[in-house]
Amino acid sequence: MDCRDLTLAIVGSGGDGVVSAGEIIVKAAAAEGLHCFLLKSFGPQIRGGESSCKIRLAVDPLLSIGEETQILLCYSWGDYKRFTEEIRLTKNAVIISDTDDKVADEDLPIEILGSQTWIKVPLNQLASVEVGNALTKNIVSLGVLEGFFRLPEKGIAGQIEKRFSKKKADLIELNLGAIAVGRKWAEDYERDFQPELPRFAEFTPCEPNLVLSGNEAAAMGALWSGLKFFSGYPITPATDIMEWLEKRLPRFDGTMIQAEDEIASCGMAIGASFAGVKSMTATSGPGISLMSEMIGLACMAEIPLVVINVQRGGPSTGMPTQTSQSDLLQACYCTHGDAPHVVLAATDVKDCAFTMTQAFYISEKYQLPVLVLLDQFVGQRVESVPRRELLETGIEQGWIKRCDRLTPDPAALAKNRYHRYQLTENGVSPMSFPGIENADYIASGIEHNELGYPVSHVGIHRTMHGKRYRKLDFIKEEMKFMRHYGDPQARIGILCWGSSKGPARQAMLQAEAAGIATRMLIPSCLMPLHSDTVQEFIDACDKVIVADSSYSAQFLTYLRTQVALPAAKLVDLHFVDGMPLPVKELKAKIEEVHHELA
Amino acid sequence: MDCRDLTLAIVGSGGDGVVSAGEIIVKAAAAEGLHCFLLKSFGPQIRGGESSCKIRLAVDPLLSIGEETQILLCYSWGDYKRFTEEIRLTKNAVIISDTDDKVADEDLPIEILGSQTWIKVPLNQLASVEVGNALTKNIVSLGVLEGFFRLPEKGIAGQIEKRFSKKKADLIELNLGAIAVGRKWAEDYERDFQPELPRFAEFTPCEPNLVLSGNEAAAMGALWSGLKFFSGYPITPATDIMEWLEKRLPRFDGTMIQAEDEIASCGMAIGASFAGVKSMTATSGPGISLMSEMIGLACMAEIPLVVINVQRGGPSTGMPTQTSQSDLLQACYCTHGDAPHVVLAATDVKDCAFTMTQAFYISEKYQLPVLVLLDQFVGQRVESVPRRELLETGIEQGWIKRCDRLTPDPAALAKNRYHRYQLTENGVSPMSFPGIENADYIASGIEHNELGYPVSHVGIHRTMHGKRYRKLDFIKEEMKFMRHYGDPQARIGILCWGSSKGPARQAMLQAEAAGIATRMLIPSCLMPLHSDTVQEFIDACDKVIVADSSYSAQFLTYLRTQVALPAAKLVDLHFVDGMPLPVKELKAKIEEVHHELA
Amino acid sequence: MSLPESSEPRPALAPKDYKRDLKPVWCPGCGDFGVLNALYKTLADLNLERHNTAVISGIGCSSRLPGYVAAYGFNALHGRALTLATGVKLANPQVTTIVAGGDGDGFAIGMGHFPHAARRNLDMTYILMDNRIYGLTKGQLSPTSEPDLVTKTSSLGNIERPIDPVTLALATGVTFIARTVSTNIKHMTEIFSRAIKHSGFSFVQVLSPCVTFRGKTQYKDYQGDGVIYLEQTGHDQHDFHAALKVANNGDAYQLGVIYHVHTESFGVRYTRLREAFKQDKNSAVLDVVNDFLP
Amino acid sequence: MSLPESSEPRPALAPKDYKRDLKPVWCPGCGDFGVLNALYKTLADLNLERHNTAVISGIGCSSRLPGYVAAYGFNALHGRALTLATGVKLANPQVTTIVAGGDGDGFAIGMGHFPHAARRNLDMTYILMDNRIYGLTKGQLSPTSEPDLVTKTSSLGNIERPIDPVTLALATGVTFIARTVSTNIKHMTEIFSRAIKHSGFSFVQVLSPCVTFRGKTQYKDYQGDGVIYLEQTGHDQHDFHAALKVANNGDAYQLGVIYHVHTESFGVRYTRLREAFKQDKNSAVLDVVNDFLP
Ligand SMILES: Cc1ncc(C[n+]2csc(CCOP(=O)(O)OP(=O)(O)O)c2C)c(N)n1
Ligand SMILES: Cc1ncc(C[n+]2csc(CCOP(=O)(O)OP(=O)(O)O)c2C)c(N)n1
Ligand code: SF4
Ligand code: SF4
Ligand SMILES: [Mg+2]
Ligand SMILES: [Mg+2]
Repeated sequence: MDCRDLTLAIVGSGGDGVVSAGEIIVKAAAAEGLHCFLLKSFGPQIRGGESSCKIRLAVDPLLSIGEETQILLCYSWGDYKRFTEEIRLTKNAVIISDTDDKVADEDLPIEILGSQTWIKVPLNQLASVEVGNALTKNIVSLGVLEGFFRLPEKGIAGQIEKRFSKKKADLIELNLGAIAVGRKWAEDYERDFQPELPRFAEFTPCEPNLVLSGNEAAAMGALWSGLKFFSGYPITPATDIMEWLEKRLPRFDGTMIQAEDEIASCGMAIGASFAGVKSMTATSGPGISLMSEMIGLACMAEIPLVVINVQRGGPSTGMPTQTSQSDLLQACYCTHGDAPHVVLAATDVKDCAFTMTQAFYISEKYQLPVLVLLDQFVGQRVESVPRRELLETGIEQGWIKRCDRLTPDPAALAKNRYHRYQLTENGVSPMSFPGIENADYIASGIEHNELGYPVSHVGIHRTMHGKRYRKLDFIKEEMKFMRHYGDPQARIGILCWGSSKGPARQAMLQAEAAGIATRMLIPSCLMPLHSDTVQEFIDACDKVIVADSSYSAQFLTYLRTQVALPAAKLVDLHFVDGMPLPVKELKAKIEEVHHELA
Repeated sequence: MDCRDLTLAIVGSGGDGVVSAGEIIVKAAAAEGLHCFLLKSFGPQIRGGESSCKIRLAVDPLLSIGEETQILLCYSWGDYKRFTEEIRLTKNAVIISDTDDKVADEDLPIEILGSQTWIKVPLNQLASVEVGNALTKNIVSLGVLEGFFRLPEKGIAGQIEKRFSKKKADLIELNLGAIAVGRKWAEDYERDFQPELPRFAEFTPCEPNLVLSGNEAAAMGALWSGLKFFSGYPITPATDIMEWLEKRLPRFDGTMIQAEDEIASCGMAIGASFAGVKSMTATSGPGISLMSEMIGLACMAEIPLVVINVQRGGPSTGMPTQTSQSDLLQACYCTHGDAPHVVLAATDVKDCAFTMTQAFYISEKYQLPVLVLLDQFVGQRVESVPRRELLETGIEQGWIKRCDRLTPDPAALAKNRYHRYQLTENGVSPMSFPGIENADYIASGIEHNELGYPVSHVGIHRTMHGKRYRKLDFIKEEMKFMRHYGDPQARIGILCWGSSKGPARQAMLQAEAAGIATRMLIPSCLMPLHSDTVQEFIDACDKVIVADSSYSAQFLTYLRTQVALPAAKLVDLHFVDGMPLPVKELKAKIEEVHHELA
Repeated sequence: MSLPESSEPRPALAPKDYKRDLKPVWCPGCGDFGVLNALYKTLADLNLERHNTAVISGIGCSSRLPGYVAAYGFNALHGRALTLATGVKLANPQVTTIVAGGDGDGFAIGMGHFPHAARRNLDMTYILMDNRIYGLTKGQLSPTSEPDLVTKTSSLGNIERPIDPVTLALATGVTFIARTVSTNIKHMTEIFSRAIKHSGFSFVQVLSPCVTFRGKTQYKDYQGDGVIYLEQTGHDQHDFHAALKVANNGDAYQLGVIYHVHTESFGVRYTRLREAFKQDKNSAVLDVVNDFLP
Repeated sequence: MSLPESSEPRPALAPKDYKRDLKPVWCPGCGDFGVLNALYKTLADLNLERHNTAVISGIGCSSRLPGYVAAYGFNALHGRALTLATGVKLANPQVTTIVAGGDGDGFAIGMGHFPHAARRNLDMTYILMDNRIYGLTKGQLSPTSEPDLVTKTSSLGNIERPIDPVTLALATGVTFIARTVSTNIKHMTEIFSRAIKHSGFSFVQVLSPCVTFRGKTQYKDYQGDGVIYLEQTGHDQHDFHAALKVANNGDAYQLGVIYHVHTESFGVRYTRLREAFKQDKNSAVLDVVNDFLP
């Protein structure tokens, strides 16, 4: 069976080299112009614990990681248990495991025991005896996969060379040898047993795709937007952003500083922005909880600020390595008082870059904090992205050039006293910064008048609330762009957000294949939400499925504050956080709704 | 004109003794069994800045501070400006000012200039010459008020004696003399000019009422509930709670500690609760922003915890001495992840005590954090409360006895291994604490299994989310009690919360007097909200006015997440924070709606 | 610590009796195993009751420790262990309270609490498991990281000057201060034992290697000439200025009790305060309403 | 601070030119007036450009100070001034950055940031206006409050031991440390001037009486025998251990420059780092996409 689209999973313990095997496959494929996804998952151990990789390769552009796995490579059944919820196998999945990894039948789930094609490979043996180095087990297994499923041969060799080139040359040879051993074993097996296997279709290699994670894309989007200051504090799954910028920002005269905690990292970013440069910080849920007071300060003092939250399972420390969409309501309401700010969300890896350029555009133009919601699923998964598409985001969309802040007009400064918080139609007042003459002012979190002087007068408070909130009216119009998918005439509508986009589109395609038309709306600017657009969508559908991956249906809760959702139309489909929105369940729900409507 | 209900305001700068004059009047009245309110307001100065007192005295129980002021005693017109929004005068208000306080007409607002009865009293003169001590100016003015308006004479004398008894005896004499001088001046003036004045009606003094603020009542309610540990960090307008408990808790073997910041104060309270005692902290908006992460920890580790937020004007540092209802959404959604907790709100001073006993009941029984929302208006205003009523709250309502936490059964411990997070029907598991044998366990903010051991398994995560959220279902039923007011048949409904109760009831009474029937519903448990009750109320009304004092209509936003509010029925009446809900505007809105419906 | 009085003599527990059936997630070779083992021994040596012992931590590899000790435990929030422990000790003074955690946990995000715990001198023991790196988040700079150290957030070397926890402890008034190393179980056990017995706030810095993000270098550094045992140098534990001189390690790490003094703890003072507040006062909780009579 | 180079000589400004038209809210007699006046004088003495000066503060009576100075100012959040100032200085290094605030602001809620600002040695000046009480919230305990002090939260006297900010500054590696008193404008001005000129992190503790919540006692304490001027005692500013000995005041407050050393600032080191990162690297921002080629 030839496939243009293949999903596979690798499971083992840390020492097995699960992640590097996965990375080699994905990069190899991308190097030949294929499209791919890679999603890693780890247990609580720092090193040596259970780990897994889900991989998807395709000739055509991909929407999602792929729900069901066709091929499972398992180094160790002991580690498999942890992932039974995360890795779902197709009915006739091919299982490949190590002959040496003995396990009692009763310790195996039914889908493994019942598998039609379970190939036990003497991986350990091959590596230690044939290759002569037990550590090459994962590379041998790559050879096996290559042989069985026609994974991109040249690409894999290329990655091996690249990976070991910095170390010793004989390592390259050793590993290429390991590949050959694995491939040969597979070929022999095939000849002898002729198993029925999915094989990757023939394809013509073309220009290599870039391979990057959502966190990296977000960091790059920020750099493109003119980011000059990043302060952060390590936290899973957001640390990658800081680590990537640590090496890039200084090259472009920017500064990255690891702060002593999240309050400090947010405070530093606010200070840097006050001082005139584009600034941001990135964290995950617990960090946002700590930054809440600072975010309110940026609202009140009208300081441009971008804060990324790469969501993880909550509440509290929760499940740091799992994904989640459960910080939405916090993003909207974390700080005390009436504090106008903006919440954006990115839907896939490429969109992370795009969303960041928007975030800077809005925060600089309107002088307020913009929270960008990613999650572990989009932030840490690796995707192939055509180089051209990413550059389009960077250049052609034109956001980047447009995101400079309004500074006071020198001529006006020479004539009139500078009023930092001057009342204007759209609420935006020219903002000076240290270095500009005749425009010094006092910024504060205390309520203030147009000069920035503290007041406790209710009338001025009302006026200033009005000024700050007016910005949202304008942002709402500027950011009304939303993603529409599917059949514009469909009676079934889907509303979701952020990283749920991929799985949801996948489910739509499957429904379409089953003859069910659906349409979908995904807002990228969640606050302020262009509610008219959403309301129109709701009004035009007969049924609306509102989906997210949070235990308390946060997206639905939020939508209720913004639009009317008649009970008769509403289908609530929220999932516990920890995992991306499951395609299967969404598809089942679509079918159910379809039957109801029929 | 004889009144059974009198409102007056005193304005001056710090040195004028505005607050002590106000306190003497109120305590004097309460000592004779009258009902009263006192609301202080200050400018930004630490000392010597402008300050004001609004006072209301009545023979019958009171609902609110009283919107319009009948009598204004102004020591200094320079300070008056700051309060024009806060002190609204009736059309024929009596103005009393100091002859020495010269002011140009153009510096005075129209309502003063146009006043019918403006009596200039040589306060300064009387104090320095007749009494012989310029510092007695405020006491002289009390005498003037007493003479003109028949304020309770004995009560005032009693307060003077009490106030100065700890200092020198001759101070009592001096001040009683000052009263006499003022009274005499008023009597002479009346004889000569026969001004038309409102006078307090004759009444029979009865048992004295207690005089206390909402903050004090809340602290007392906590003490009654068995509070043994308080940790806090000073912040206006919540500090009173800590200061009151500092002197009381040790008397009852409790501990009060001033922490280094709000994160620490919340952490200490969680530690103390983990260690087995009833614990709480109190702060205002900025403190909650800092405590968000800790609140999430208490949700996850299932630690009973009570946190009071005495709201003030926001966002950020905002207006620390002004009131606000703008932390509602934060209370509900401050922390990241799906974090079930409870939000209660108190409506008046007495209710502060009652609400706290409920807070402890719920938090101890269900082992989760309970946020109690007060605001500056209810927390810092002083009210008279009949002693009996307060004791009823304390004893007869019976909450107090019922609020102990479920500990493991010793017999069970001897037999079975202790599972701290044992799955149960209502989600509540027996909770041990250090000192109990065979029941040691590990509490954590990381997701965990029934033993408390860390896990990152999505299935267990789902189960544990379920356990934690189940509690809310039960709390919802237990806390479904809501306050209903007005005519149960009325077509116009009012929904509001917290300290808006008083002004709203006042407006209802005024509307009733004008022949308009209204009804009102006030939930004390906002999260989880017993939405059926609210929905029934909405469904039964033709128009529903949703009112609060926040710039962004937070109560309405929250209600939308809980009930269906048809656009045709809804009347949104939110006010900028900074001031209590204004009676006048609400009444006007009721009239408007009434006309629409007619 | 004041050892609780017990009516009948308790059977002595062995180190293994303090072991919980939860497998450590630490990397093979991690220094934290040593700390844990020394703690088991200490608890046994002092014959502490499991139900009257609480181990409180923040977040980090090291902060997983309470999960492995069969006693009351709280694996709380990153940087906040001392705040919880303060609540535990004040609310339930008979509980032997031990705080454990990493260098990032204690001296980056948790920095704001240390000096206050110190000056309150509450009767508890704080064990800092210092690997001079962020372990759990996989290798970033810590406030105790050496100058020029290459980490995931200092790819060309650390340009910040490290904090010395012992110097800081001295400056903030900690009443018992020691340093030890996770390769020497016997030394650790002795130090832990003395720290727990100290009545007041005791602070122990344990040099605990992170094999995964600091490689093998730390194990080498803590061997042979790399360490000096103060017990052998005649250091005067009661001399504040002498303590300051040995606090900051020069060429070698100075191990042992660095400073030791007796000062009344917050708890003792508070108990006295309580008595003073109770003088001539009503003791029925409901009577406090009378405070509000006008 | 490195004074900015200017092409044409600027007209000298007088102290009054640094005054903003906003009336201080401080109580009559508050020590903070003195600090403000000394700051005006210092700015004039150093002829600092208003537009290249930023004064950052937290929340408190003292933290109102930036509002009264005609320069860029930020009256931020309680305890967080140092974090904002760090951002300001790193983003805009030519700005002379001054941080001001109270003892509660800096050493209670702000404690977590001080040691980190110190060890980074950023080129800024931190003026602590220490009244040993919480002024703005009307008289509660501060971390520098004396033992036994009666306040609104210690009605029978303070049972905590105070922090000594100067000792802490020494322990955390501050490179310029001084103490002065708000009653001596001349001394303050000299100290401020030296602190601002110091290139690196400078810390000045100003004893600044709170007349409202500490009464007249503080003014009395800071007079006559109550203070010792280190300039007159031959104190060696470069001797760390000598500095430690005079840090903690005994019977009298020790005023003057307590410690002074030169160490490269974070800013200088970071600039060097930037150059190293730039070696052989592309400089077009859009080219970083190539880092992702497989
Ligand atoms: C508020 C918050 N910020 C960040 C994190 C992420 N985090 C977990 S552990 C850790 C630091 C670990 O270093 P250390 O405290 O030295 O402990 P180690 O792992 O080295 O033992 C960080 C930053 C977190 N859990 N919570
Ligand atoms: C997060 C937060 N917590 C508490 C407060 C309340 N608060 C304002 S100023 C202050 C302390 C004032 O003392 P200090 O810093 O010594 O300054 P001073 O007024 O004495 O000059 C406090 C607790 C606040 N504004 N923000
Ligand atoms: S990462 Fe380092 S500190 Fe963490 S468990 Fe592994 S060796 Fe220990
Ligand atoms: S309260 Fe104290 S510190 Fe604040 S302004 Fe008044 S005197 Fe100064
Ligand atoms: Mg560490
Ligand atoms: Mg102070």
